[in-house]
Parts: sequence; C-alpha cells; structure tokens
Amino acid sequence: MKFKTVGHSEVRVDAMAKVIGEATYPEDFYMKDMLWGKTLRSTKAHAHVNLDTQDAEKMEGVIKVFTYRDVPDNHHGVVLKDHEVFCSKKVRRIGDPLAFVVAISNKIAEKALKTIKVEYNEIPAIFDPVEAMMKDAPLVHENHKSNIIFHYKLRRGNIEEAFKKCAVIIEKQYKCGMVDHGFLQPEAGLAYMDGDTVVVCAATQYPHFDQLEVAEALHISQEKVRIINPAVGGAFGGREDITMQVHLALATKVLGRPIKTVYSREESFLAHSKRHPMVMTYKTGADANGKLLAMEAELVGDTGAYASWAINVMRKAGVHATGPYEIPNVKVDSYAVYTNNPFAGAMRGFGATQVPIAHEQQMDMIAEELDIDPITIRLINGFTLGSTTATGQVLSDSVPLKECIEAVENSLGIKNHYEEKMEELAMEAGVGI
Amino acid sequence: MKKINLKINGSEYSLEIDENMRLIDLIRDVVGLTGTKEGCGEGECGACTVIMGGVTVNSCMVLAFQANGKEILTIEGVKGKGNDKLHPIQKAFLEEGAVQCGFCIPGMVLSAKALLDENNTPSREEIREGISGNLCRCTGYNKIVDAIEKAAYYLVKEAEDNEI
Amino acid sequence: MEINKTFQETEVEAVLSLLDQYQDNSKIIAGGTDIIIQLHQGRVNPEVLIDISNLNEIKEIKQIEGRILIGSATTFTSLMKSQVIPKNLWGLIEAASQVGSPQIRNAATIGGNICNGSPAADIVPPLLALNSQLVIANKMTERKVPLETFFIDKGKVDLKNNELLSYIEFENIKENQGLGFTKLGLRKALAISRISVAVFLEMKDGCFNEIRIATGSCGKFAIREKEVEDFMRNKQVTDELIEAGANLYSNIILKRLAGRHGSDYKSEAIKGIFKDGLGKATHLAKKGGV
Amino acid sequence: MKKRGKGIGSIFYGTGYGNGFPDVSNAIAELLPDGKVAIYVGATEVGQGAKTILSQIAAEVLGIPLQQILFVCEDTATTPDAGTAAASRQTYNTGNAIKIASENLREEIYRLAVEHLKINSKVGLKMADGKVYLNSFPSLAVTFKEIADTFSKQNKRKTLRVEGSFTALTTKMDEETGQGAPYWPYTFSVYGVEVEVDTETGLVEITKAVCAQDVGRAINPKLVEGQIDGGFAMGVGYTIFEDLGLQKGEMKNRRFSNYLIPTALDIPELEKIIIESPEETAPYGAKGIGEPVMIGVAPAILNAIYDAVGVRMTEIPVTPEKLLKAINKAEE
Repeated sequence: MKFKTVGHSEVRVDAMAKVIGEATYPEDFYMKDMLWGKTLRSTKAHAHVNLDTQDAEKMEGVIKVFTYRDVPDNHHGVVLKDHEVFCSKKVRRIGDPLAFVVAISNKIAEKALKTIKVEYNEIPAIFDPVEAMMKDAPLVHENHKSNIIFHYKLRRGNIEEAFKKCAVIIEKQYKCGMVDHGFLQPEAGLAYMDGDTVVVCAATQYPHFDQLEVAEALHISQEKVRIINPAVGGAFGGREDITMQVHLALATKVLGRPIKTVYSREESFLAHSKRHPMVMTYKTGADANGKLLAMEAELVGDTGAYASWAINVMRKAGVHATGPYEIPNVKVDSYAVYTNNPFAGAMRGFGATQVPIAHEQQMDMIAEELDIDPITIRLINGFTLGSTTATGQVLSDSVPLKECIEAVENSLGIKNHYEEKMEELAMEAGVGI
Repeated sequence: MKKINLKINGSEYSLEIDENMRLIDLIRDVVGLTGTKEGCGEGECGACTVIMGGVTVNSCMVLAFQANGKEILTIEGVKGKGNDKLHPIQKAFLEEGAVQCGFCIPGMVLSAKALLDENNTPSREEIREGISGNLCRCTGYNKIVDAIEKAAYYLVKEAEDNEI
Repeated sequence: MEINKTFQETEVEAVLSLLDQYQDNSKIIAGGTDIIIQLHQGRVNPEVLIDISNLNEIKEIKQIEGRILIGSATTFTSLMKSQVIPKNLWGLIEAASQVGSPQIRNAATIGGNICNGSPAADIVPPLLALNSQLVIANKMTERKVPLETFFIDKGKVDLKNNELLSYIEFENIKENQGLGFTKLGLRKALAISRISVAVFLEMKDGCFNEIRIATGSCGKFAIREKEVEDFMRNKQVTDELIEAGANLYSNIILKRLAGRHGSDYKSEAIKGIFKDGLGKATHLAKKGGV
Repeated sequence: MKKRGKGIGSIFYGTGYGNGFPDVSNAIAELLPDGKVAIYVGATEVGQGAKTILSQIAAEVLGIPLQQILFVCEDTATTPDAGTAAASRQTYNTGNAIKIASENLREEIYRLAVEHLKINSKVGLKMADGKVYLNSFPSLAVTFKEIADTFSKQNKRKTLRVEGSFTALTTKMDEETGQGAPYWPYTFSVYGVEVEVDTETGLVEITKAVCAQDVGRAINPKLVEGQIDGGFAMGVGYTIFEDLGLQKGEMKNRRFSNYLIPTALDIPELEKIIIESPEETAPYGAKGIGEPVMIGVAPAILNAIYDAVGVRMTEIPVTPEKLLKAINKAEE
C-alpha cells in the first residue's frame, strides 16, 4: 500500500516556531496587573506542622498567603487522592507544599516566604521500602493500615516443580535508583479569570485531567475551569501529576487577578514525581538447552510519600517482569510501598524500564552457564507470533522481536565476539594447564 | 537603579535596571524577548545562551550592568530582520528533525552559530564540543549534530555562491 | 544587604581605588560564573560590585624575559587560543579546555578560578606544577606570592578586600620540559573535577631531571605532591619507577583523605590519572614541544 | 587499562493504561470554510511529535497535504478529552480516534459531493489534494472549499464537524493469578552496545550503539529516529550518571550541576534500525514507541560492562566509584 503522507519524514509542524524563538511556554506569558506566586515547601521528611504566616501577610506588597484553610477540597492525586494541595497537619516528604504567597513582585514573594515561621514536630520517618513493608514501620498515611498500597500477583504454572527440572538456576537481587525526568523547562504557569471561568495556563501532559483536579479542589464545576496547554518543554511522565495548577487557580479565583509562578530548577526537582526505585529479587531457571522453564520475581517499588501512579507502575513492572520471553512457569509478586522519600510516579517506561535491568542480566548469566551466546539464548526463548505471555495473553499480531535481535546482531556481531572470547578463555586455560 | 545602554539584535536600548538584575531577566522581562529560556539558573544547561560581543555566554550568568555598551544577539535576531528567510542553521534544524520539545533550541542555535562563525567545516566531534554547554533531554543530540553539519554545508555553499 | 552600586571599569588604577574605598562592602565580578550563584544563594552579600571584565590591561597573555604572564581577567577561551603558550605547555591548554562548557569558558577568568579557592579549580594544578607566582596589587603597592602559599582553606585565599590579583606568572618552558594534565570528571563536559593531576617534567638522559606534581580535588585546595616528586626526581624512567610512584601517590592520598567520602575511590583512581598525566608530560618533554 | 565489551538488551512494552481501564481517546474533525481541515483533540505535544504524527494520519485519510491540517490541541475549551500523553498511547489510541474522525469526515464529504455533483452513488469517488472527483471521469470534481460553502449555506453558517472515538481493548487481570490481556499492542525493542571500561578509574564510555526498534509502521521515520536517539541518551543517563543522592528523604543532587544528565560529548553516534511490522488494530499499523526506545539501554550497557570486565553490576547507576570497587573486589 502506498501512502502520501504516512511513512514520510515530514517536517514537524511545531518546529518553525521553536527554531525562531516564538514558541510560547507558560513562563513566556505576561499579563497586565499580574501578581506573582511562590510556594513554601517542607524541609522535613515526616513531621507535624504549624504555620505562622502573620509576618508575611503584613509585608508591603504581599497580597495574600494561601494555606490549606483556603482550599475547599484539599486533595488531589492521579489515582488515590492522597496529596493535599497544602499540607494541613503533617508533611510526608521534603518538598511538600505548605503555603502559596502571592505578592506584587516575584522578589517580594520570595522575601515573604522567608518570614513564614514553620514549626516542625518531627515524627519517625521511613526511607527504606523493604523496611516500610514491615508491620511496625511508621505509617506514612494513617488512613492506610500498612505502607503497602498495592500487591500484584502473577501465577502461571508451577514454579516449584519446574525449578526441579532446571539444569541451571540463577538467583540475584537488583536495585535501581530514583531518578528525575530532567525535562529542560522547569514548571511555570499563569492563571486568570475569564468571567467566572478559571483559566490555568501550564504545561501538562493531560489537560482534561488537570481540569478535573482543579475543579474538584476548588469545588466548582468542570465547565468553569479551562486549561490552556501551550508549548511544553519536555515531560517524560513528570507532568502527569499536577504541581502548581490548583495553587494558581485558587489564587486567581480568590483575588480576581492574574497570577504567575515560575519554578527554579531546584523547586522543579522538589515539585514533581520521580522514577520508582525498585528492589528486584529474581530466580530464573532453564533446561540444558537454554529453554527457560521457570521464573520467580519479587519487585518492591518505593513510591515515596504519595501513590501517584504507583499501582499502575508496579502492575506494569509485574506484567513485564519476564522480559519478552516465553516462560511456562512464573510467579511474580510486585509491591508498591509508601516511604518518606520524594514521591514517585510516571516516568518513561513506567515500571517496564526497571525490570529489564534484572531479566536481561539473568538471561546472560543463564546463557553463560550453559555456554550459549547472548543472541541464541534470546532467539530460543523470545516471543514470536502466537506466543503466550506470562499473563496468558496470546500475541496475535506484529511480534517482530526476532527481527530486532537479528538486526542488532548483524550490526554488532555479538555472537562472533562471544565465540572468540570463549576461545581465548579456553586457550588461556589450556596454557595454564 | 542604574542606567545602561546596549544593543540587542541591532536595536539600541537605554534602560533603567536594578543593580542585581541578570542579563536574562533584562532580555525576557524588560525587553520582552522571551525566546531566551531559563532552564537552570546556574550556567549548566545553556538554554539562556546569547551571543554577547561575538561569543556565547549564559545570560543567567551575566549581570545586566555588565552588558552596558555591549552588542547582544538573541534567537529573535538570528533570522534576518523583516524577511521570512530562515538562517541556514534554523533551516537545517527543521529539515533534520533536530527539534523536539524545543526548549533548548534557541540556545542550541546560538551555540551553533558561534561555532560556525569561527569554524565553517567542523567535524562531528567539534560540533559536539561546540554544543557541550547546551543540555537537551529530548533529542539525544544526534539529530542536532546532523543539523549543524548540514548548516555548515549550507553556509559554505552560500559563501561560494556569493563569490560567484 | 543589597547591591546598590556597580562599576564597570576599564583601568586597573580605577579598580584599585574603588577597592580601597569600599573594601569589605565590595566584590569583584569578572566572568560571573561563580559569584552570581553565590549572590543568588546569599553566600556573598556585597553592596558594591566592580566589574573587571573590561580591563584590557590584565586580559592578555605575554612573554617577558623568559617568563609568561597571564592577566587575571583572561578568559579560558583566550588562554586556549593564545599564541604565546608553547606547545609543550599543553597541560595548561588542556586544563582550560576542560572547564565547564564553551559559554563558561567564554566568560570565566583564570583569576576568578584561582581566587574562588575551590579545590576543584581546573587551572590551579597546572599553575602549581609550573611554580607560578601571583602578582597582587592594591592602591599603594604590589606584592608577589607563590601560588602555593595563596590557598589558606577551602574557599579561602590570601587576598585582602582592597587587593586585586593582576597577573599569574611562571618561567617559560624549555624544549626538554613538558606539562601534562589529566582530569577525571563524571561526564565529558560541564564536569566538576573529581580528581585532577598536573605533572611538570624536565627530561635528561632518560631521567626525570625535574618533576613537579600537583593534585586537584583531593583536599581543601590543590596542592603540590613533594613526596612523590622527591621519590621520582633524578631517577631513570622505568615502568617499575612509575608504578612505585603511583602507589606512593595513592598511599599519600588515602592518608590525606582518611575517612572522607570517596577516599577509597580517589586513592585508587589517582594511580591511573597520575600515569596518564605523567605520560602526556613525558611525551611533550621528549618531543621538545614539536 | 581499557577493556572493551559488547552487550544486548531486549525488551517488550505493552501500550496504554491497561488492565481494562477505559482507555479512550476522542477527536473532532472539522471542514473549515477555506477547505482546510481542523482536528481538535486534547492530546498534548510534549515534544514527542504528537501534533505532526496525528496530523499526518488525518492528512492521509483525507488525501490532503499536511499543511492543510489545522491541528488544535492546546485548550480544554475547544478540544475533547484524548487521555494523557503517556504510556506511549497517543499514536495508537489517539491516532485511531483521529483516523476514525477523519474517516467519518471523509464519508460526510463524499455524501455531500454526491449531492453537489448530482451523481447517483459515491462508488468510484476519490479524494486528493482537497478535491473529490470521479475516478473514471476526473473533470467531474468538487473542491473541499465548495463543499464547505454549500454545507454552510444549508446549515445556518455552521461548519461540518464530526467526531471519532477509540477505546483500546484490554482486560482486567485476575486478582489472584494476574491472568488476562492487560495491554495492547506490545512493542519490541533491542539495543546492542559496545563499551570501553577504564579499569583504573571505573569510567565507562559507550563506543558503539545500535537500536532495532519495532514501530508497527513508522508514520514519520525521522521522528521515530529522534525518539530513539532521545531514549538512548536518557537510558545512558539512567545507567551510568543520574543519581539524586537521596539521604534520609532529601535529594542532595537537585540541580543540573550535580544531577548529571548526559551532554553532547557523552552520547555516541547511534545506529537506528526501524523494524516495520504493521499492527492490525493500529492506525496504519503504527505502534507507540516513546517509552520502548529507552528501556533496552540499561541492560545492554550492564551486559557489555560484564563482558568487558567480568563483573555483574546489579545496582544502577553504575558510577565509576561503584564499578572500580567491584572490579577490584573481583580481582581479589
């Protein structure tokens, strides 16, 4: 089939504005009579708090200091509504928003922020997700009986029996750290009233969900909230959860004037989600020919202080724990756990990025034990058309994994390289004797 | 407050500024040229790159008063004034798919310009060196390097055509 | 306190007068790459800023009677492009070229890098290995101090508030001498040095006739490694000697950083960094700069 | 000493919200008075190229050049909900919704063309370059603009607007066994890299890299390559550079001077191989690739490090410090 446009490397429709500097990101909007907002954030990981905003409010040029008392429905969150717009009684992580100062200039807002007195009464905090799973661990959210907010179970076949039949079994634990999206454009936004409609202009991945979140927090109908999503300076999952949207919407609704806020890079790091760190414990077994027979994995994902997308992330991690291989016997337990770390949410790959760090090294280790090269072991086990995944799903169309493996092999020559290395090792061993 | 005079994209400005104002704030908030972006505020990301006195600087790392008497080029001044003709660098960025979110692009274009002004046949390694102060999180740089390589070709060709 | 006066001077004399007038309340700004961050973080709090980036007098590099003088307001980019620096001083160029990024090198100055007193200042180890002297002026007089004694503590240097570092000077390099520099950073640009080593060599009959070594990022400030120098000086160059020197160096770093974060790593990695820097210096000294 | 090694990482990735969650995209296609076509959809352009890809799909259906599409996605007041720009779902989900909306518009335009041309059937009608014409008698034609005019006159100056909606099919997995069809479609990706490890400093340099990426069908090959390049760089950062330095809940590294993302000098040239295998349920067979392109990077580098120096790095990021320690431990 011949296409006219599809399949052609058309020039991006948004590129022209971007190369001449005319693309407008949220910080590029300025309005008449605009006020500036600055967010006060927690410096403690787990503490009861009390705020004294009097001095800030008395400062010349400060219009108002918003706290939890000003928010009609003080909650938000993409799955569980476990974030407070502004913390009311306690903070659960460093960076939790406590107040939003609105002033006539950015400088004054910044100064006013420093005059707010925050009384922290620290309570025991938990930073290790495995320890957080224990019964006596401090609770990050009191309304949850445990820090474990999700447990995904995958059960296929009988791993105990299958491991008995394995010629080789590899057991290892893997860990991956918490990382940031590092999109180049730090969060910025501008909100204003258009009649009785609250308009929020901010970079987001999902304008319609932001609309819902703002409407719920402000207790107004969704039709009275409009989200304008101008040029977005990268996202990678980090603009899934809202940051300043409700702060701005609330301030403009109360004050009736346009409000702008621009985060510094440091505040951006504090404000948005992170990639889930995971502890991944794997046991994988194969027969003498390299055919995978069984895999068992326990995945513990640290979602930090808030759930964000943790349930979906750890589910995705669990489903993808096998890698693109047919394994008849699989047991996976995947957990999402609260701690007092920065909160983790969506980031490029969404749980499926962490597990290959484990399953792909497991594959190579099994191959090495059996003296099979890394390409062949993958071709033996890799999904093809009609394969069944560990969840029982049949891959009924478009499964070009082997083509991908072969293309890489043709370019890099891993097989040959492996064989040469083995020969060298054999020679060395021979010399040794 | 202090009064300074400077030239931006060929236009003269005489401005009253705060002593501690940064050049980027002058360019964006005072003059209203928002093509210059702030990505880190500490000279690491290069999104705020402008050409001052013929060389690239991070405009977040220059105080506005230091720009007194200087000539500055921002992204808005790269394209020829009064016509729609893109600079060959901008054209090459479009054609090679070097743009994604676009936030780093103004700075990239200016770094590319400074590089090509000095060396019109840079190697790919020299191009990488030339943009090593401009972070990009989207493109992995390769298409940007492709684009600058192509722009160099365009510029050399343009110079040759002009000679004829 | 807020900045309420700024000066943009073109004469050294004028700067010295201003420094004399404002003393503690003033700060010098040149490239701005360090001080603007310090201002932002409230780590410095001057009322007066004196911009020296237009002092052409101290922006040049010259050779006078066998000595090389680098004006303190010289940018790294100018140093890299200088025609005055001979080829076998490549270590100096290499150090300059590894500072930050093109934008930073276009603004940041040699004097700023020195006076900021950071242990990770890239240009300091090569200048130490060259036995550099600093020319420091105030309104009344001028003094010369060895760079080696200039550093007092992390971020603290022997420079009074009415003084300006005007020149850095050292003896020009000879044909059988070479200066090598190797830096370990965590990425290839915009990298703060984790370890850096500069080695100055004079070769004679296959011996290290003279050797001077300086380390960056392994202590409160960059320092000379005299114990390693003494161990290697006047000895025939052999792989064993280099290996032994590297091991000695490693032990010294381990002792110096005892208990500090990264001491195990730095004392291990210094061996490879040193050997690399030494190799570069040897190569330059042997080739006579050709 | 510098040692080289090669490694591979192969992965699969299931698109979408998944697990039976209603994964819906809505789009509106509108014939504008000047004969251009507007697409209204709440799908965000985050830099990935959604605007271009989705416009290309609409242009293809309607047989008009890309420049004739006006793509509006920036405002909740004018666009329908198309879900989030995440889960690599916009090309597949929203692409499908836009394809359906465009096809609906095409059918409407055909219907109006039949009226306008006063012919007895739409069979044999073709659409190209903003015109509808009879394939067997091409001079019998009507332009989109004429159709727009006619429609406007007949409908109180309104424009012709139609909708399209698409819901991805997934099932909720069994809570005890995790059995089910949680995502669709699956995208495959394989990375191969060659690294050079400095055994004296623990520094890792990537000297060669290749990615073979299943895309279903590439709507825009250059944009696909751009995604691969970007995913690779992010993968390199994840594996060997990026560390927030968490200490008791505090990120010690929260600036770009200490949270190190790769620079242009840290990223090698990357060979990009696009593997096409059109997916039946996808718009023109195109699958989402935004996430898959970064996933295989880390394991390929880790396997290459092992191949080079014989140590299994089970914790990322692999900093020089950690790697040197592991190398020295292995030697003991």
